[in-house]
Amino acid sequence: MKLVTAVIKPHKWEDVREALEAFGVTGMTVSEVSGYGRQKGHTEVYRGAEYDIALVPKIRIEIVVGNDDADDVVGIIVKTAQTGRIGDGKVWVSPVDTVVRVRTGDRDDAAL
Amino acid sequence: MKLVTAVIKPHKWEDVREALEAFGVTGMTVSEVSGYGRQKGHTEVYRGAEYDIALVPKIRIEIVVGNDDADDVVGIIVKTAQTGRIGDGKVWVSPVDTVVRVRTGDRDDAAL
Amino acid sequence: MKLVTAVIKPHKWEDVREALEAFGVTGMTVSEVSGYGRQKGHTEVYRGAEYDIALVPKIRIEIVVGNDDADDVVGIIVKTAQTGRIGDGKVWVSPVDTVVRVRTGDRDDAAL
Amino acid sequence: MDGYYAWMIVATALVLMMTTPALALFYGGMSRSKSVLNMMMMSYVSLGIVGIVYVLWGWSMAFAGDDVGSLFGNPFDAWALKDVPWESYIGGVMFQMTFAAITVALISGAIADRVKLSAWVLFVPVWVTVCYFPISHQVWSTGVGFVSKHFGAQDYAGGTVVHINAGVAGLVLALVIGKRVGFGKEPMRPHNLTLTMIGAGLLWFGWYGFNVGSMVFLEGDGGEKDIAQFMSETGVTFLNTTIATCAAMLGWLAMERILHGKATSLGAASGIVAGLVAITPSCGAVDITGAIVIGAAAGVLCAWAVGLKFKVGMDDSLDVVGVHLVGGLVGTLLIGLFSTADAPGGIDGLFYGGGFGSLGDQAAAAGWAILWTGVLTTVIAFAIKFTLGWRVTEEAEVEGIDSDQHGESAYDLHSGLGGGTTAPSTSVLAKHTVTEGVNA
Amino acid sequence: MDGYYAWMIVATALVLMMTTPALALFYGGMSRSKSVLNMMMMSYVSLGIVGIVYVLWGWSMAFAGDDVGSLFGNPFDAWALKDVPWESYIGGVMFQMTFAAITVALISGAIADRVKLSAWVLFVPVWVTVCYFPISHQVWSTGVGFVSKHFGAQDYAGGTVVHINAGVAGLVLALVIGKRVGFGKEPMRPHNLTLTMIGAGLLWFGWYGFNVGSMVFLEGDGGEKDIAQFMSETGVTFLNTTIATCAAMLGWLAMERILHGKATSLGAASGIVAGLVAITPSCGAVDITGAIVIGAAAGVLCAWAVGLKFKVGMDDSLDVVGVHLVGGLVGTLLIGLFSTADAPGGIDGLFYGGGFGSLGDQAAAAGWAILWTGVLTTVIAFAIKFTLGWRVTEEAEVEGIDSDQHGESAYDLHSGLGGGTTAPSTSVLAKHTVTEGVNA
Amino acid sequence: MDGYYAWMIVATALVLMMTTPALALFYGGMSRSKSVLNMMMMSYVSLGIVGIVYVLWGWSMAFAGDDVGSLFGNPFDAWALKDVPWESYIGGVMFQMTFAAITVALISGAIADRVKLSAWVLFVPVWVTVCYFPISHQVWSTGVGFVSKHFGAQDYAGGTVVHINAGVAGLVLALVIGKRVGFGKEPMRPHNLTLTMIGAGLLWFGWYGFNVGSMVFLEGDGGEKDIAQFMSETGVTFLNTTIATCAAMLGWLAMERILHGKATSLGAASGIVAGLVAITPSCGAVDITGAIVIGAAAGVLCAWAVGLKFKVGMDDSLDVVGVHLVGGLVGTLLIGLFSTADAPGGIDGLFYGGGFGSLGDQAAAAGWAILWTGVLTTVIAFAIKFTLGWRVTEEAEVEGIDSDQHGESAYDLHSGLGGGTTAPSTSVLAKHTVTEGVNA
Ligand SMILES: Nc1ncnc2c1ncn2[C@@H]1O[C@H](COP(=O)(O)OP(=O)(O)O)[C@@H](O)[C@H]1O
Ligand SMILES: Nc1ncnc2c1ncn2[C@@H]1O[C@H](COP(=O)(O)OP(=O)(O)O)[C@@H](O)[C@H]1O
Ligand SMILES: Nc1ncnc2c1ncn2[C@@H]1O[C@H](COP(=O)(O)OP(=O)(O)O)[C@@H](O)[C@H]1O
Repeated sequence: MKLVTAVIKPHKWEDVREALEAFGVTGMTVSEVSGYGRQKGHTEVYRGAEYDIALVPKIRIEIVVGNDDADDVVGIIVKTAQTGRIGDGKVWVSPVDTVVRVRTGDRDDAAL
Repeated sequence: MKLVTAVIKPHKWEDVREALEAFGVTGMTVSEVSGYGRQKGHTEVYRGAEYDIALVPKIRIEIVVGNDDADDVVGIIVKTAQTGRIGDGKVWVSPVDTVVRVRTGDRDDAAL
Repeated sequence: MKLVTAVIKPHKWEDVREALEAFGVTGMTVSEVSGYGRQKGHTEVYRGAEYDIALVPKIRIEIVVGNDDADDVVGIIVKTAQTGRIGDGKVWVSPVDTVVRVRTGDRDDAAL
Repeated sequence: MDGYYAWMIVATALVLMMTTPALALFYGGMSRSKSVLNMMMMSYVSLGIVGIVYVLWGWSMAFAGDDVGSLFGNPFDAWALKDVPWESYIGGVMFQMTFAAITVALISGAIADRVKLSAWVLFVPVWVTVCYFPISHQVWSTGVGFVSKHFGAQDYAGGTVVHINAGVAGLVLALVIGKRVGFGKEPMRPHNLTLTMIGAGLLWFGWYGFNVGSMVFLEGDGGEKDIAQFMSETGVTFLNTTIATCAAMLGWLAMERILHGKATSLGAASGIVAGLVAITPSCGAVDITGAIVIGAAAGVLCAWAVGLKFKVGMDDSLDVVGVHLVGGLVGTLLIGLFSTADAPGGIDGLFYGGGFGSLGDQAAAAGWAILWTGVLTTVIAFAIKFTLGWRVTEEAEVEGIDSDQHGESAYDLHSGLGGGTTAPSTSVLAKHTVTEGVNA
Repeated sequence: MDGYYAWMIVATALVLMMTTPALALFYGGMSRSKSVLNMMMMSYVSLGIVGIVYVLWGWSMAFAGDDVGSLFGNPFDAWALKDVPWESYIGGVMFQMTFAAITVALISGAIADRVKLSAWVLFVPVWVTVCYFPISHQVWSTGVGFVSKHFGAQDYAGGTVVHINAGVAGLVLALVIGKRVGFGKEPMRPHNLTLTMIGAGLLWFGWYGFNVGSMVFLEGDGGEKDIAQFMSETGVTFLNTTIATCAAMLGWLAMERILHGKATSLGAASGIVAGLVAITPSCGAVDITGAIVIGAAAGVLCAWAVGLKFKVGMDDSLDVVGVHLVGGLVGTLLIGLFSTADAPGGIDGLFYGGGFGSLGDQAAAAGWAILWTGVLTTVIAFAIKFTLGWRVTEEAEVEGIDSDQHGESAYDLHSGLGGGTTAPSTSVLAKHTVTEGVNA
Repeated sequence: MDGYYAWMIVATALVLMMTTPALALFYGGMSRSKSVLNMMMMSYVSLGIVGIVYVLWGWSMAFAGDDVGSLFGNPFDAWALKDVPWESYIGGVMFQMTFAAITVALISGAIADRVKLSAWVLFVPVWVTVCYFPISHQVWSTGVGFVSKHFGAQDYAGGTVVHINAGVAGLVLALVIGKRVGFGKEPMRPHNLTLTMIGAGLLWFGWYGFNVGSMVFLEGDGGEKDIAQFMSETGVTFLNTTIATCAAMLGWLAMERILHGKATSLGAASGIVAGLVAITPSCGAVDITGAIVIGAAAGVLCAWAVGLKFKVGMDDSLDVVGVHLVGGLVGTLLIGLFSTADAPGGIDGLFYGGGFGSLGDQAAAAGWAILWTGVLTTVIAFAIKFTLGWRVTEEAEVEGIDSDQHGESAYDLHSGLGGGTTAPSTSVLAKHTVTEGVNA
């Protein structure tokens, strides 16, 4: 099994979800995170004090998939989340020994 | 070392924590996430506009454990978090090269 | 590639970020999480009802790095985030098969 | 007298403001974020219903209708304000209406997070008709009402009529309806104390309309004497209301410090309300010493009382009993001790050489109100329980009553790229469908 | 008469409070968390500008200046209140100023989240000068203004002048300025309904100043008759305002229950405002029955109307049309049916044997206001569109107008180790630089 | 005169409302979410303490007691309002009490996030006794108080007594108590600007009680002349208060736009307060031109002044100096230039042909207040520093003073499955223990 972790721009989430759904991904876990990288944040001023907001909001998606699907899933995410502007994000794949569905105890492919 | 990642229903967190504590897990890292899967969300209506809330809140637990404990920890989580209703969540195990305790610099088993 | 995951005290974030920047880390993904461990939380009382807040806020940092940099990055984080008091946190390293930059599709080292 | 009249316009608007938004905020902030809207709705809906009901038959039952056995007025005599002169629309009808509305709204705190809106919508008109209108008649129809006739107890602005009344009803409902899922186990801490602080502040502000607006003229002919009374009596009630509230706030904070080691902002907000409750019946009966003592006593005793529910295992969720019943009793009974002939009320209490007479009257009035409302609210509560049913499903309660009963959630603080919190807001990530013709 | 005068001080302050903070909260809570500050700013800035403008030439154009063709007063006659006696500063100038301020502020709801502050700052003074001052002159300069002279329609506190006026302007701006990015696709749900509930409650409170303060004396010599009128007419307007609002709240909730299955807190807040809007012109014209019917009708019709924008695809973001135009029309037209000679207005409507006369007058007045403001607002809207330009960049709109126009974000709820939410707050993790001399 | 009296009931309640909740909200919203409750508590506790103290000896020291060297009244003469007639309880005692309460509450903004509750509870009664009561005596005991006797400066509603007084005290405390941990390095941005906006709006509303309620009768016999004065002078103070505030809001926003490129909502809220501060002493002294100029000047100068603290490295956390001291000086000194005999004050300033006399008087009065409060507050500040100690531990400050001093956290916005934010709320995940007998 593989774990695909994607960090993308928030407004791309909806498209990515639909694309993955279409591909057959039945589930994922999503969280909002803050990203630090080439894309710069913005500045706020309160009563003469300037605050340089270094981080930019991102959406983080975790998907456990079978070994064979990993590449396709990565490809779909990259295709859909791409705007071509700095800050589009990253996707990485890491190995998973096993995955279990809590409801049933099923393991691995049966768990997805 | 192994990393056990569990995504469970929020109201099960308390039981899971106690069960793991009893087993001897001394620490974990918790975050709230949104889950997408078979379990459906709900609908909200504001002045005639319907919003279909697709995601459901989940609790995400990360536990770094020694190789031998991984299976037991997974078993405990599955047992305690199970309600039998759709949306109970997933647990997955992935390999960890090394873990360090920041306070002391201790590594691996000594770090837990 | 490796994924370095660090869980540290919130007020150490700024120092860690600067240290990593200095070392040459160009990007990372940050989220706020709650930690459970040796460090104890605190107690709140509302109209005679006591609430024992078991969790303490932590910052979680994820950095995908090349294999050779992993150790240095871990070292830097441990050094900078260390206060010597309980609750300093953990850092762990896990394997990553591949990482892609969404904007360009570049892979692995080119993606960072 | 147009000056007094001008004041009554303001006083009436102030008391109305106490229910919406002040009380709604005070209660809403104390509930959980998944039920704050439902909590606020209970106050808003109370005013919506009572506003209509009071005009139709409330005023008639409370004051205008022919007395029926000293218990209530005939609801049909002044139905829809028939023959009621415009002059008494504000200082009379509307002012009294706002009291009825907030009294029933106060009860909602005892049954937070678990009651169907439909059940509440049914309860409100029935309860005010069976419990509130009669008691306000019995206490405030001078020389006619049962309490006024037999005990001549002092209740300047509603210690028995409003607070003991609401407190007892809250007690009964909490017992009949039962505890929230997870009560005493799961955390049920206030979700937004800034709302509770706003609410307490606005309640204090509005309470001047409540207490100072409750003056009754001795002459009532609009002559010099009335004006003189207006310009002196209101001074006493305003000052007593203020210092009692200050004393209660400090008293509650001191008690917290002793009991738990720390003085809390929720304690300050609660102390303010406890003091206002206790001085409500007594603001015209006591002097400065009395006001400070009554306030302090209310603060200390209520701070202690709110802890009891966990012992007896009763889920009086937002402490309607601990604050309004206890505070109302403190204010009502201490009149018996601290009432002084030098105050507008003109009656000497025990400590001012008046003997036990006043204390007895006060106790009797309180006892009667408890009896009347206790019995009748029990009947209403069970009637609803076995017909419509009070509670939402257990699952709905866990998921949140806002979502279940109103299809809403109070907050969506995700702020996109604009900074601020970037908490995952489910709805931000949601699919939005504007259902064509959903309204057609 | 110092009593009446005392009331007018309060009434004026109350109406001012309606714009800041009440309306700002009502609107702010409904907008998204990335644009709440901009939404609130539009109300605050409206008051800031109108406060100055009204004193300089507004009062002169509306009332004090020599009439120009029954359309408006000469702005220069009473420039900066030249020769205006201090006695009329409050009940006259300031009271009327607050009406102008809230009217233009109401419009902002139709164009939420997308308008440059600079464009709004330009629009406000122009619009009140071209649309508000003239219409208030035409309707309220008795016997002089165009509407008053030719139709003698009843508009007690501003159904045409305030609500239809603002509603039409909102409609025009929404169409000219266009939809928000993602309208109808992305979720744009209220980000903080507790703010909206506070706003609705404070609006209700302030509205007593608005309606009850709008009484006009028959004699005006400050004699017995005036005092008697003050103490009776205000009773009617206060009571009608209250029960109509209650009926509207219940009406809206019932309609929601039917249409969507659930009654919402946003519905309660909206119903309150809809009822207040509808009773604004009619509070002095109808009796209890009329007030309840008008309120209920407004609640039901507005609850239905707010859904229409999705059908026609117009982004009237916070339903200025659905609530203020529709509610204003309901109140203005139903006067024609329910007006009664037994009310202060003294005119019989259709259902009270008065024939169609009143209905015609009301319709004519409404039509005229729609025509005048519709045409002139269109001109202004396009003028700004093709010069300064209305909208922020699309990117700014997506990222959030608060950040783009004000360089702020409303919330930073990260609370370090202190508990509460631990959502990643970008700014908490941010580098803080105090730019030396940034202010020098 | 019952009309005037009715107004004073409302005015007093309005000023009380300014401290709780208005000021508490204005300040609370600007502080960090881990210290908002402590910030609000400082205002609430101020009122709680001053409410009692003022009745016991404050009124006697400020007005009722025999004059002691033109500096203050004998605190024991009218101890606990001995022999004070009920008629003066509201317009006199309570109205003045609310001024004392808000003055000391204003100071808290300068020392946000770092002061022990116990230290504040000690400071409040000492400071009002040593600094506030004397200065209000010196300025407002006409012909008796030091300032009134020697300078005859104009201070209609408290430019010296309230704002300069609080501003200087804030300056001293900020210096003696020292900076917050991380000041100038860590971000300390406002955590909830919607609260600050509500606070500013309610402050504006309440300020009409503050300024318009501060009228002093020339005759004082309740005759025709008094009524005439009431109905004309209040018009001037109401109008001046309004337009100065509008001008200040616009002035601050313009200044921000120039300095930082963007006009902010915090700027609008701050401008409102700056304008209200500056017009407080001058609302009865100037005409329309003067009011607009004073307001605009206050907005512009304060917007610039708030940036200075970073330069001098003083942590006047919420700009008590930048807004209240600077704003108070602007208003107090500009009277010397813009005061006109055509205004109620009846004195011509420099620009109105009155020469430098008035300017000198105003400067002298301001200087005296700065001297008196500066010296005495320094003594008090060090006395507390070397005994009880002012500050919480550094760790407590970092973790959050709400948790340390009150054992509370303001927000718990987790909303379970009900949608809305799903940020990890520590307390939601916490173990809840109802400690049996914790209250027994
Ligand atoms: N080495 C990394 N490890 C983990 N996440 C990263 C890393 N580098 C970048 N990211 C994430 O990817 C996001 C986009 O990266 P950025 O450098 O801003 O733009 P781009 O990927 O287009 O070059 C960042 O905001 C951060 O969340
Ligand atoms: N492939 C996946 N990868 C990561 N998380 C998943 C995956 N599938 C499901 N989840 C998580 O598990 C939760 C429960 O899954 P769901 O399909 O709703 O019910 P069940 O697991 O009982 O079939 C989801 O809300 C999501 O958070
Ligand atoms: N086994 C673990 N797996 C994942 N995270 C852990 C684990 N143990 C501790 N942590 C994280 O590290 C933080 C610090 O651990 P703690 O035991 O409190 O102090 P220390 O690391 O100094 O002994 C915890 O709050 C938690 O977030």
